[in-house]
Amino acid sequence: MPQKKILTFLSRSAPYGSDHAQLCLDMALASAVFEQQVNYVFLDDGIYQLLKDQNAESIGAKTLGNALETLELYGIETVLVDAVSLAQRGFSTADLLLPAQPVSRAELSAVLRDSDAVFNL
Amino acid sequence: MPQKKILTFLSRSAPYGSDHAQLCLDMALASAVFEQQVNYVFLDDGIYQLLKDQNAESIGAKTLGNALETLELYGIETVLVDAVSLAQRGFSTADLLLPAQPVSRAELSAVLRDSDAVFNL
Amino acid sequence: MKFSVVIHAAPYSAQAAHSALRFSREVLAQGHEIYRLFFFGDGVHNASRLAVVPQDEASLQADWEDLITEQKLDSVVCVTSALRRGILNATEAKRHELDAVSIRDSSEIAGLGQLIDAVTHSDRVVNFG
Amino acid sequence: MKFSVVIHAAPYSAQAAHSALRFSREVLAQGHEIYRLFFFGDGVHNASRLAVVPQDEASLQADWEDLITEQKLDSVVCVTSALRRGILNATEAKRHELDAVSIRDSSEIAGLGQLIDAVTHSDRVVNFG
Amino acid sequence: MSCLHLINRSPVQGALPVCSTLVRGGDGVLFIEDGIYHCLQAELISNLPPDVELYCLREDLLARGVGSRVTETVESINYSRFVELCCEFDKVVSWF
Amino acid sequence: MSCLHLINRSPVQGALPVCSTLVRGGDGVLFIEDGIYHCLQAELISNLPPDVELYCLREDLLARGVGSRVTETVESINYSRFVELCCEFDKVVSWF
Repeated sequence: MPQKKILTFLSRSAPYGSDHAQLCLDMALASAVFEQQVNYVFLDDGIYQLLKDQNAESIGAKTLGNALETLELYGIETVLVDAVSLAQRGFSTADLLLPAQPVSRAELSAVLRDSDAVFNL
Repeated sequence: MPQKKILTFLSRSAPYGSDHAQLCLDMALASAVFEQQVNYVFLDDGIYQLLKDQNAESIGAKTLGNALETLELYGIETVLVDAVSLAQRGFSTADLLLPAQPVSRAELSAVLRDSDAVFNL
Repeated sequence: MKFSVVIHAAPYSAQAAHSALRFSREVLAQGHEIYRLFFFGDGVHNASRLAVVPQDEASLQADWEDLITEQKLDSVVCVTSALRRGILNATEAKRHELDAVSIRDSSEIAGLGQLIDAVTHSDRVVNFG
Repeated sequence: MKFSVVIHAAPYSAQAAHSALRFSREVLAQGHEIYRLFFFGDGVHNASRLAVVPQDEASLQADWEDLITEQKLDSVVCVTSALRRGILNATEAKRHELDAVSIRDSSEIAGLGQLIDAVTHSDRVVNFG
Repeated sequence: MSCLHLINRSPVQGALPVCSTLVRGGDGVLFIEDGIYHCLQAELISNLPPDVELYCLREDLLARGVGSRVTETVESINYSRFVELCCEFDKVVSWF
Repeated sequence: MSCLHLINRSPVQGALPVCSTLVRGGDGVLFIEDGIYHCLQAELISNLPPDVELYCLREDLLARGVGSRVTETVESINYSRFVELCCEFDKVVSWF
């Protein structure tokens, strides 16, 4: 078995409008199941996924906010949110349904540098 | 048979990266075949469709620039290009493969007002 | 009023197809007529009979079929878009020597002329994509 | 070097699938290995056997199949994405009581574990979408 | 003839910058799907002329958890009103 | 570890604004598909650090009729060089 790799997921899409957010989450959860080291980053419109009080029943979809809570359940500890994207959209960490850690672009850049593979959806 | 309608097509996508440009053209040509009055407008990234010297063989596609020449063949006389989109991308009408008429946003707005239906791709 | 609804997006990949279904139901609920549903581009996947969704989710394709059948709607799938995307009826399957039908019975395959006909016969055309 | 290529986009709707094919050919031409092709999301349509293109155009699906067969590549279609999009093999068709097979023989249907396995065994993973 | 403009993409992807230069007094703009994120920040829609009616679809707000965050110049409506608006305006233009 | 960034969307849709804040000296950016339109206007790529190598895919330029319009800071390459670059950089990040 090859060594454990560091996989970083940049989740950059709003929930519901497209299925990118769900697909990105699926990839990350599979990585955790297969015991890779996972960084999950909410970036750009991806930060909309983190807003509280989502309920997608009204649009015939599953509520992504609930599914995101499985990140911790699957042992994914490094959950980051881009501070710039958050501020640009008028939100603060108090608005988020998860205790995602805000990071600067410089910190994110270091995360990318230290990853073995990066997925971007 | 109902009266002839005025249909306006806003072609807003770059060629090749997606099939939106081709789909928009297909709709307009069908409208002409069925004897509707057609306005065809290149807007936003749609102006990239009008650049000369395209040859999509290298990417396994049909050259859209050639297909656009059928607009005239099908009797579509009102072919407009948004002057703002053109200037923003650093092009002038001399760069275009068709004698599309540059129009201002105010003129475009009047075209929309006078249309019975508008398609946007 | 007479509406026609044009669907440009695949189910699940985008929300637009669901919005179109929800909108169409409401149009009919208010007593308006739907002259035609027209599925174009990636929208043709809404007529797939082979798509399978998990048991705890609604099938958008089945919901479309229910609406079309119950309300006797005219539902057309663009032939050019459909063939490229593997959405075939028995006639097209036979013509191309394929042994599978992938479109639901509730929609028919036809050309873009049916879209233009819908535009000329409808008071409102609403696009979802 | 060992590459894996992940394809997120449907053929024709976007150029990305064509870029991925062109890239994969070049990887092999330079003597590198392709550990796995993985088709995800709308990318699963690249494995459709029902898609029909006009006679004067190349079939991207057939081109993928030729490459996979000639070079004996491992080609995997994500099961969750495939079922939702009507891409079925005989096993899945039977399980869901459908009478049609819509996937080409050259690709198999499997879970996301195969993507993670590809990442851990490859020197480079390149995504197209 | 008046026009109801539908915006369904988020602000970073959306067509609102172009759409807002083409709307006219008496037109309406309805934000649906990811388009509703425009309605959380007044500055994103400040380029629209004052005599254009602004709406957003409540189902899409609720799904996204932002029902209480809509800026006051935008009216939140349901699907029933969406259909009524399609009748009140002379045509519907979808910007996707 | 160095990184080759792939940009395949046009400037109005593209991720370059974010990508350009995350690239580091020694990284490369390769523009493909509709991403090549970035390379026609120097100001669109002026935010990238000077020690980042810039490439664009020739096949995609030729298809779009803009082979002679590429700004001089960007090197036009073929698929063969694309694959070589994937080996020279430690990983590839696709921004779509």
